[in-house]
Amino acid sequence: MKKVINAPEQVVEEMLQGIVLAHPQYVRRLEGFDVIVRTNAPVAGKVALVSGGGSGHEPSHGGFVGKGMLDSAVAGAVFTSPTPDQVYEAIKAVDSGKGVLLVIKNYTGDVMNFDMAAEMAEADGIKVAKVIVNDDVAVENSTWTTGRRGIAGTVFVHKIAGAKAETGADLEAVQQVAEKVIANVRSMGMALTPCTVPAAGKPGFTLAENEVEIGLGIHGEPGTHREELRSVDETTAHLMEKILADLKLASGDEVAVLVNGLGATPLMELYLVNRKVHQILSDASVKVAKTLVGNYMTSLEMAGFSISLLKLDAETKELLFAAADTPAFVQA
Amino acid sequence: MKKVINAPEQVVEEMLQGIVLAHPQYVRRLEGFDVIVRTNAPVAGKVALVSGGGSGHEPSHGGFVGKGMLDSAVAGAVFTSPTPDQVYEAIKAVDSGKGVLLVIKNYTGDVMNFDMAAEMAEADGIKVAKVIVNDDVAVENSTWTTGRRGIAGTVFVHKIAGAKAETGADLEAVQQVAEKVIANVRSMGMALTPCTVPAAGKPGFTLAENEVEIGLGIHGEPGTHREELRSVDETTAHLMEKILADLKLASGDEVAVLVNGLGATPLMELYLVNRKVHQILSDASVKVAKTLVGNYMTSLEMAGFSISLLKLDAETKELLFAAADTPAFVQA
Amino acid sequence: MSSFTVAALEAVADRIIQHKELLTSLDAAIGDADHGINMARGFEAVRVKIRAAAPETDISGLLKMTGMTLISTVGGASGPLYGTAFMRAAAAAQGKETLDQEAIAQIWSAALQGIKDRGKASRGEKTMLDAMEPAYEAFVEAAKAEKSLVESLEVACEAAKEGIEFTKTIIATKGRASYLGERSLGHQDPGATSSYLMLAALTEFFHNQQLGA
Amino acid sequence: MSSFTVAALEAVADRIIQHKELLTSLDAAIGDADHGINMARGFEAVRVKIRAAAPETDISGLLKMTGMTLISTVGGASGPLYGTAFMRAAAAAQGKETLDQEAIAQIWSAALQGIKDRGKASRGEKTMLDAMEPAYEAFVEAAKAEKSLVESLEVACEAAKEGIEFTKTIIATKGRASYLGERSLGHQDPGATSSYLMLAALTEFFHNQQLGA
Ligand SMILES: Nc1ncnc2c1ncn2[C@@H]1O[C@H](COP(=O)(O)OP(=O)(O)O)[C@@H](O)[C@H]1O
Ligand SMILES: Nc1ncnc2c1ncn2[C@@H]1O[C@H](COP(=O)(O)OP(=O)(O)O)[C@@H](O)[C@H]1O
Ligand SMILES: [Mg+2]
Ligand SMILES: [Mg+2]
Ligand SMILES: [Mg+2]
Ligand SMILES: [Mg+2]
Repeated sequence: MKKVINAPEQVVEEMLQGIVLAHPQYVRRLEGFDVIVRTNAPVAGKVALVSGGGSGHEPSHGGFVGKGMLDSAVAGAVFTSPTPDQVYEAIKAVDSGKGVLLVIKNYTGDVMNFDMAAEMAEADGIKVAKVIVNDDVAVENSTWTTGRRGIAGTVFVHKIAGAKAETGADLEAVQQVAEKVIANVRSMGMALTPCTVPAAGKPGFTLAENEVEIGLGIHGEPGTHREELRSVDETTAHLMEKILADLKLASGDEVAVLVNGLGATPLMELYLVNRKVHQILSDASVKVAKTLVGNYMTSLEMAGFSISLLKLDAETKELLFAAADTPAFVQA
Repeated sequence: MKKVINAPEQVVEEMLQGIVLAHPQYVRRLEGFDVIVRTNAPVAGKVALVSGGGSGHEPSHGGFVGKGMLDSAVAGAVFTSPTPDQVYEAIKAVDSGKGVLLVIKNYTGDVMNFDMAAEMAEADGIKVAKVIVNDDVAVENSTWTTGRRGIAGTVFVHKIAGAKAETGADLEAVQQVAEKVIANVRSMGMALTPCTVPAAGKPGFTLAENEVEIGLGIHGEPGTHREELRSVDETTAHLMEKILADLKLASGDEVAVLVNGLGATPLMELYLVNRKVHQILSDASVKVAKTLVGNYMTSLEMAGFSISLLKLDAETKELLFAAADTPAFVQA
Repeated sequence: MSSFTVAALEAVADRIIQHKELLTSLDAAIGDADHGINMARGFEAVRVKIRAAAPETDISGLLKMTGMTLISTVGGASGPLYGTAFMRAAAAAQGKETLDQEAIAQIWSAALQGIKDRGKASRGEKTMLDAMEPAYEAFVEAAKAEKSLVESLEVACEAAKEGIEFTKTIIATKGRASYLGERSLGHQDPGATSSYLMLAALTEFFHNQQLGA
Repeated sequence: MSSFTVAALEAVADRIIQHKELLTSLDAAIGDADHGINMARGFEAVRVKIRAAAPETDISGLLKMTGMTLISTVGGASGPLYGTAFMRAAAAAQGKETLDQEAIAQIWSAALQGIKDRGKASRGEKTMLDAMEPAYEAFVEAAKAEKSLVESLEVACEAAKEGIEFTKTIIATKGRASYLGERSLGHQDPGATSSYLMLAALTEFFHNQQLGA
């Protein structure tokens, strides 16, 4: 395991220090907690958004704390949902009285820990609403399981619900638009290499020189199956087929695209993926209103990528283009 | 070699297509050339900036084409300086009559190819000025060689000279501020893994499980020496020592910091580096005006990072904070 | 009773910490390679907490301390689940002064229910419940059959072990392993394994007490 | 003369293309692993261009075509260097209708000067010049000693080979390898190697012409 770290037990703490030192104009640390909040939290008259999850997905989630996106990000241990007390502190720190929306990715651990935190905050009289992101179409018979996972599509939820909150909308309205994004975003990913949780010291799985994992999550979990590495056009077409089978776009629809790197994939390759995504959408007469290409929701040093498509309507499109100013996402 | 590509010969062409499809609001392709220009090029009344180099450094350089930074980026084959005819076309496409500044990284190939292009453009009556970035302090006795290399510090040149050009300054003034940045920026990098040029199909070097390369460039070249992987704090201190020995900062000085990922290093680790950089600067009573952490100048899928420090004065500081709007760097 | 309970909890904590790597590697196969890390982090904190507990802390108090500590240090799925289990156990232990067979059955029942309430899973979904529930049932059965506490625990341990084996034969439909579909077959569940380990530690602890004390 | 020159240039192009991997791996050791890729890309383009050249194109025209093609397809350091060499060669070949010993010496001299002008390097800096210049000097020497064209070329080839060996013994002070300092010791220069390969191809070509034609 080759990592640029001091000690596995210190990575989260030291990373949070590094983030705050890098971006003092955007974020500050909640003293004593693994929680990052906007420098000016709580923002008066605004519903607050709290997200988070295990660490190792940077820039998610701390990188999206700032104007027009999140008010707080809670950092768990690497790939491990944060504990309820941490989330509870985040909620308290950012609530301006207008209520707090928790953006949760659909993993058993995240759901339970955020639920417990919500109960604690509600006991204090804080209005809390929750949305659960489940954009990953990799898992097929998800109805009889825990449901689909939340992966990179979450970034669109942060962006759009965050923009809605910035308009002064109430908690219900912010929750509603977040639900709308969730209902309209689908993702799927693949990996060329595994990743290594620092404290584990060895990779979660191994892949042969020509093997890839298809349909995997963002925690180094194995995917739905393995196959031989194919060309970028073939792999992209395969993932797009799965996504489009679920999202069901009609000619004339408008979407936002996120080609997300998992950590070790060169931007060059992500642009190759993007090229094919656009070709497929163009062939289907689907219009692309906005494209994001880069590392938005990573899995440590995993090589691979995911594709997310968000079907837009007038409201979500406008909010997607609204200004945002955070360490990892700035839009004028 | 595991890469998400179609064929090695097509990567640059397809990448450029992917970039333009992703960011049509910012950039367009110069038909028939491996050249990306601002959508609205030539921008009237503004000195134009042209940069470029081999591909494989994304988001450099195409990602920095837009308002407040570059007017054009010329993409060579992977890690290979673009040819003079391509640079010449870029110059012609962006010149508004106010002249063109070429930002060249100090590699024999880049210098010669851009020189030839400049001669061609000057023969057409276009005013051309050149600056050569040489921020890498790794090479010690550089006086009797080709001089120091240009690496990630180049991003500061693009940002600051680009902002100057946006003010309507003339070619000489833009060149002068670029020279000032070059005189005040120093960088050094290290790598944990090599990278593989697609057409070569195998890595440029190999490293043992516990070995790292110190002081390497951004083209997969070997560095100045190898050593055992040390802690992030130790490695950072080592690189900072080299940089500070050359840059000579005094207590009270103000700097900008760039902790640059080489492609496969998790942002988590870059933030650990940043933490130590700030500690060292703080101990030296040096103020950090701005910090960038992320993949700005990469080497394909190389794991590793570089640190760049830019000593600021009133002018460069103001220009550093000026608005910019490009695919990979946005500042409100 | 306090030092006895502390010692019992320490035995559990030690066992988990010793098996950090096993649990992590089981989780690597069908999860995200953190179960051992999470549990060890939690039980290290528990060990510190209970060692420092005031001597007058009762059984319920120690269980609550354990539950709260797990909730605030483990994270992931297992943190809230085991944390809730210990919190419910604490509630059930209120006023209890000895850990006899009946007390243990009541406390265990509450803990089990806590896991079900929190995780909304049932047996056969490839989770910790597949070890925990048959073990609990075997324990109650053995108690009914007038077996001793240690004997009953040993029977429960066997049932938990069988439960682990059973998890290898089924597809996960709860937790992170459920995303794997058929690929989860053949692998034993990390949470079922940690449940078994805790129970085994407790059984050995009572066994030694019986011999030594 | 046109088809003769085309054939000679094709021989050079083929040789470079055949050694793409060798040149790339030499460049991997002390550069950026692209010299063979760059040169092969360039000479593939050259091959296409000169094959399609109008039959009346003269020596100078073919050399110019080669130079321009290399400049616009090779990139890196070697593109402008070899490109300039062929452009200067073209200028020196103006009006020449046969490639005799004297013509070759004049053309070669101009090409060599082009590389020096463009790259500002001199012998002993671990570049292509360390093969090219001693080879040129040996050629001129041999010609003076009344050796035949092919013999002179063979002598030049030997000198180029020695030049390659010499590059192993020195530290690079020009080009990308210069950043390596002492670490460049022991490795042969890729550009010196490609220069030798071109010369060897040309020598063999003239040798075969002499025999066969
Ligand atoms: N809904 C659930 N009910 C009961 N146990 C569960 C449930 N979901 C997951 N588990 C248990 O949690 C274990 C995984 O714990 P852990 O790895 O610490 O959390 P995470 O899956 O969040 O990484 C699984 O092996 C399983 O036994
Ligand atoms: N200034 C120079 N003068 C002459 N030859 C040079 C000079 N700089 C580099 N070279 C030659 O160029 C070769 C490298 O070419 P190539 O790998 O194609 O370019 P790059 O170094 O830009 O990747 C070196 O092996 C060396 O022989
Ligand atoms: Mg986990
Ligand atoms: Mg090169
Ligand atoms: Mg886990
Ligand atoms: Mg090279």
